[in-house]
Amino acid sequence: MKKIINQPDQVVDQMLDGLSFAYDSIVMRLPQTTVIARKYQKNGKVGLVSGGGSGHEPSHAGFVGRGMLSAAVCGQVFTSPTPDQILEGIKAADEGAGVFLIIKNYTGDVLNFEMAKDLAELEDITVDFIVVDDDIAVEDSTFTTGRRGVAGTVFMHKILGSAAEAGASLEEIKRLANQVNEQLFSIGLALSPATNPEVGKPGFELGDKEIEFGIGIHGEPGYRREALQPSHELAEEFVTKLKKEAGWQAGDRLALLVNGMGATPLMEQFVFMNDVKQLLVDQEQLELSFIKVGDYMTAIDMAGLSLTLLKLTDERWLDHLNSAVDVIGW
Amino acid sequence: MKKIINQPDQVVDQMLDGLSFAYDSIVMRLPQTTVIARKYQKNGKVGLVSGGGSGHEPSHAGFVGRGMLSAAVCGQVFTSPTPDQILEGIKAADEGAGVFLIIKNYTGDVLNFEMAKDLAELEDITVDFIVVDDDIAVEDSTFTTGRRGVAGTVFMHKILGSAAEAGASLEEIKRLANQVNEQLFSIGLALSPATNPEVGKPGFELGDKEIEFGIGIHGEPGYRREALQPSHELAEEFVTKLKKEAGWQAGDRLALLVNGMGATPLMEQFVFMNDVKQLLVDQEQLELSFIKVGDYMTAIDMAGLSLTLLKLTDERWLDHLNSAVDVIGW
Amino acid sequence: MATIEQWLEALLHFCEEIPQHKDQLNQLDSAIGDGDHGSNMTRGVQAVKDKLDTSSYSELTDLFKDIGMTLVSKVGGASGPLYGSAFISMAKTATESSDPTALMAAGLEGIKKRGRAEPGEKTMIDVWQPLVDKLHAGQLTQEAVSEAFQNTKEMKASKGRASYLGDRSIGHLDPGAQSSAYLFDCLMKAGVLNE
Amino acid sequence: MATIEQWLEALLHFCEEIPQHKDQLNQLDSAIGDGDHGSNMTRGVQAVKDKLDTSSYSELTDLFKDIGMTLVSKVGGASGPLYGSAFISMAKTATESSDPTALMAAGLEGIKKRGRAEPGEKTMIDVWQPLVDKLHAGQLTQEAVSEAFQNTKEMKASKGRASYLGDRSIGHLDPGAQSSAYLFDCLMKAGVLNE
Ligand SMILES: Nc1ncnc2c1ncn2[C@@H]1O[C@H](COP(=O)(O)OP(=O)(O)O)[C@@H](O)[C@H]1O
Ligand SMILES: Nc1ncnc2c1ncn2[C@@H]1O[C@H](COP(=O)(O)OP(=O)(O)O)[C@@H](O)[C@H]1O
Ligand SMILES: [Mg+2]
Ligand SMILES: [Mg+2]
Ligand SMILES: [Mg+2]
Ligand SMILES: [Mg+2]
Repeated sequence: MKKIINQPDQVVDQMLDGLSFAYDSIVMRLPQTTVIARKYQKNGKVGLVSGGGSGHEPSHAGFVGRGMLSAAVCGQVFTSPTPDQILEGIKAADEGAGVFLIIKNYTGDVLNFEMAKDLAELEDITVDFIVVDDDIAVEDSTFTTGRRGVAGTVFMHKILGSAAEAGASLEEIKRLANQVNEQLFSIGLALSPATNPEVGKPGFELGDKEIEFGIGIHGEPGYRREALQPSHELAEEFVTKLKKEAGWQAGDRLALLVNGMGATPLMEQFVFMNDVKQLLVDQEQLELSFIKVGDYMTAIDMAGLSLTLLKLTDERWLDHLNSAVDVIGW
Repeated sequence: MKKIINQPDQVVDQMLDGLSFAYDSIVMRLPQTTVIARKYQKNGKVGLVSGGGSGHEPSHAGFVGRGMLSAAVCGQVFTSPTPDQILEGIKAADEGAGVFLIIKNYTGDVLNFEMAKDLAELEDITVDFIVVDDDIAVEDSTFTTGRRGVAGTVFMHKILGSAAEAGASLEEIKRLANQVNEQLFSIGLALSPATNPEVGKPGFELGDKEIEFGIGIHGEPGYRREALQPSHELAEEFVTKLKKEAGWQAGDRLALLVNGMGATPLMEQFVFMNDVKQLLVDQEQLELSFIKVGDYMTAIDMAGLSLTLLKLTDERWLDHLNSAVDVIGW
Repeated sequence: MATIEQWLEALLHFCEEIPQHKDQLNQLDSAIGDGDHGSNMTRGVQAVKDKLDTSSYSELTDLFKDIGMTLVSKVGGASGPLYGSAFISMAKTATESSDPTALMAAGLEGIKKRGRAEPGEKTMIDVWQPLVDKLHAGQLTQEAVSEAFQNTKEMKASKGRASYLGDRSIGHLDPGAQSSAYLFDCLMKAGVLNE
Repeated sequence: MATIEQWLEALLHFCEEIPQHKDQLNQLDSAIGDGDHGSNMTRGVQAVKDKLDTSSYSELTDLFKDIGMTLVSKVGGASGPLYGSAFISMAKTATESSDPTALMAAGLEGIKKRGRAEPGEKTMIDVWQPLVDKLHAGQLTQEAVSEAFQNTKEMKASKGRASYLGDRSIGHLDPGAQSSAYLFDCLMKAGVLNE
C-alpha cells in the first residue's frame, strides 16, 4: 500500500482536520465528532444531512455549504457512521423546520441513520429521509437489500439542497426526493480496485488487462469481468444497460454525471464523455440538459468511472441543478 | 497501459470534444483547432491565453471562463502546442486591449508561444507574456533553462484573470504577473509515474515502496528517490525546501495550493494538508489566508502531489484569488 | 442461573477473542462484503472493554445497556446497530428476567427487528436463531455452534452487502455469523450458557 | 551545386528515416527528456511528406519555406520551432544563394537564434555547428556526423528539458542531435552535401 498518510487508523480524523482547516470559510468540524457542518446563518429552513463511510471524497463533506448539505457525517473508511455522530449532524442541521436525511442504500447506513432518527425524535427534532438506490448493477428485488446508493446521490444532494434553500417544507422535500430517486440510474466500472488504508491491501484483484463492470463504491466486485475495451465500447455497455432500466424516448431530457472513482484522470473521463455523447445525443436523440464530469463520489484510489442519468421529468429540477452553491466540491 | 480511451493518438481531440460538449455554457472548441475559448461577450478587456501540452487536466481548459482565461491552447499530450494554434487562441482572446500569454517555463512552450506572439503582432494584436517558473525542485541559473512552470501557474491564472476582468491594462497585467511570479514557489513528489497514452509505458520506474521528490508535471524524474515516508515527513521535506527558497517570517501571509497529480485521492491530499498546516501555522506562525486542495495541475495518472506557496506581499492579490469565476475547474 | 460475574467474564473474553480474530473476520468479509467486519468489531469491543474496566455493575440490565450503547456508537457499519440492538433488547428483558435463554432470545429478536431479516438470509441470525432454538430445547452444544456457523456457507445471501453477489455469495461463510459464534462460545466457556 | 531534385530526394528520404527511428528517438528522449522527440518529429515529417507529395517546386526558397512552416505547425515541443526556424532561415538565404554550405549555415543560425543556445549545451546545435564548420572547411564525412552526435554523450545539458537533470544528463546521447544527424546523413546520401 502506497499512500500519503500517517497511521492508517488516523486517516479520517486527519483528513477532516485538513479539510475543515483549508475551507474554514465554508465549513467547520464539530468538536469531538466526525461531522462537517456548514457555517451559515440558520433561518428556519429544512436542514439536510448526508454521510456514510469515508473514502468517497469529495462526498460528502465536499457538498456541505449554502445551497447543498447542512452537515455531512463521516464514518470510518467504508464504514457507516454511528447513530450518536449522525445525531450530532442532525442537531447541527436543525433550523426548526425539520431535518431530512439523504441515506445511500446500504444496510449499515440505513440502520445507523434510522437509529439516529429515533434519537433525534426523542429530542423533538422532526426527521424524515430518503434511501437513494440508483445503482442498476445490482438486481432490485423486494426480497433483497436492493440497489446500492452510488454517485447519483450527488444529484440528490444538489436538487434537495436547492429546494431547501428555496424554502421547501420537509414534506415537499420528501416528495421531491422520492420523485428524483425514481428517475435516477447509475452504473460503474473499475480498472483497478480500491485499497482501504486500514485494510492495507486491495479489495479485489484485477489482471493487467482486465476491467470489472458493475462495481460498487466500496470495492465491491461487480457483475462481469472482461478484457479492457476501447472507451466507446464501455460507453455502449453502460448505455445499453441504462436504457433497459431507465427507458427513454427520443427528445427526453436528461441530467448526466460522468464520475471518476478517484484515480482516473479527467483526460479519460472527458474521452468517455465524448463517447457517451455520441450514443445518447447523436444516436438516441436525447437532450442532455445538464452535465458534470469529474470526481464526485469516489472509492478512494479506485481507477474507473460511473455514469449517472437523471431523467428530468420535472422542469424545475434543472433549475435546482443549476442554482448557485457555496461548497468545496460541486 | 490501462486507460479508458480509444486510439491513443485521438485522445486530445476526443477529450476536447467531450469537455466542450459537457460544459458548452462556459466554453467552446474553436473549429479545426485545439483551442478552448470562453463564451463571453467581448468588452474591450485584456485577453488572457494559457496552454501547453495536454495531460494536466483540468489545466488549462478547465480555467477558461469569466474571471480567468479567455482561451487555452491544448497541445498533444506533454507537447507544447504549435504557433498557429496559439495564434488562433490569441485571436479569440483579443478584445482590442491586447492579449497576455501565461507560459510555463519549458523550452518548447516558450519557443512556440514566442513565435505565436510574432505572428499575432503581424496581425496588429499587441501581445505580452509572463514565463511562470515556480518549481523550486530545479536549480535556477541564468546559464540554464531555469525553473519549470508547475502548479503555481493556476494561481497566476486566477490573479491575472481577476485583474483583467476588473479592467487592468496590458502593462498593469504584465507588472502584476512579474510580481506574482517572484513570490510563487512550488515543489512536488510522485508515488507513481505518469503514462502518456501515446508512449504506452510509464515515464520512469518506481519501486513498490519508493517515492521521488522533485518530479515535474511531465513525468520528469526529480532530485531524490527515497523510501515512502509518513505524510508529515513528506510535508516537512517540502516546507524545509520552500522555506529555504521563499524565506518567510512569522506573521507572513500566504496563499497555498495542495495539488493532486491525477491519481491521488482527496483523502490523501487532505491528510497532507493537515500536516502542512501544523508546520506552517502551528510551528512557523504563518497566516494561510487562502487555500485550495485538489487536482489543478496534474500529470495524467501520476500519483503524488505538489505544494505551492504564494507570498501575499500585496493585499489585493487575496481579493483576486477570492473573486468569483465561471470556469470548470477552479 | 448465571451470575453477573459469569456474564462479565464471558463478555470480557469476547472482547479479547474478537481482536485476535480480526484478520480472519476481515478476510471472511472481503470475500462477500467489504472486508471490515473484523476491524469494526474490534473497534467496538475495545471500547466495551474500556467501559467494563472502568465501571462496576450490580444489575444485568445496566451491563447490557452499556455494552449495547457502546457497540452502537463505536462499531458503525451494519453490525454496530445489530449487535447494539441485541444488547439493548437484552437490557430491556433483563429488567424482568435473568434467564439466559430468555435473554438470548431477546437479543435475537432485537437483531431481527433492526435488520428486518429472517433465518436463511446468510447473516448472524443464522447463528443466533438455531442456537436460541437449541437453548429452548436444552440442547446447546459446541458442535451446534460450529454447525450453525458452517451452515451459512451454502446459503445465498439476501441481506447485507453479500446480497449484491447473488448466487456468488454461495460457498462463503458469513462474517457476522462467525463473530456471533465467538460470542456463543464465550458464553458457554464462562458457563452462562450450558451444554 | 546541388539541384532542387537532390534536395527533394534528400528531404523525402529524411521524412522516411525519422518514422523508422521513432522509437529510438523516443527512447533517447525518455532518458533525459519526456520521451516524445520521435513522436514529435514523426508527426512533423509525415505532414512534410504530404506537402511535398502534393506540391511542385522550382525554387529552393519555396521548398524550404513550406517545410519550415509545416514543421512549425505540426511538431510542437521544442524541436518544432527549432527545425522550423532552421528551414525558414534557409528559405531566406535561398533567395540569394543556393550554396549548400551557406544554406546549412543559415539553418544553424536560425536554430541558435530561436533557441538562444550555443555549442556545448547538449542540443541539436552540437551536430549542426561542427558539421557546418566541416562544410566550410570542405571536410564533411560520415564519420564527422557520427562523431559530432556521439560527442553529445559526455556533455552536460544546459538547455532544453535535459538541463533539469544537471550532471545526470551526462552519459546520454541527445535526441535532437540524433535526428539532426539523420538529416545530415540524408543530405550526404543524396549528394546535396559532399564528402
Ligand atoms: N439485515 C441484516 N440482518 C442481520 N444481520 C445482518 C444484516 N445485514 C448484515 N448483517 C450481518 O452483518 C455482517 C456484516 O457486518 P460488517 O461487515 O461489520 O458491516 P458492513 O456490512 O456495513 O461492512 C454480515 O456478515 C451479516 O452477518
Ligand atoms: N534551446 C535549445 N536550442 C537548441 N536545441 C534545443 C534547445 N532545447 C532543446 N533542444 C533540442 O530539442 C530536443 C528535444 O526535442 P523534443 O523532445 O521534440 O521537444 P520537447 O523537449 O519539448 O519534448 C533536444 O534533444 C535538443 O536537441
Ligand atoms: Mg463496512
Ligand atoms: Mg515534449
Ligand atoms: Mg463489512
Ligand atoms: Mg521531448
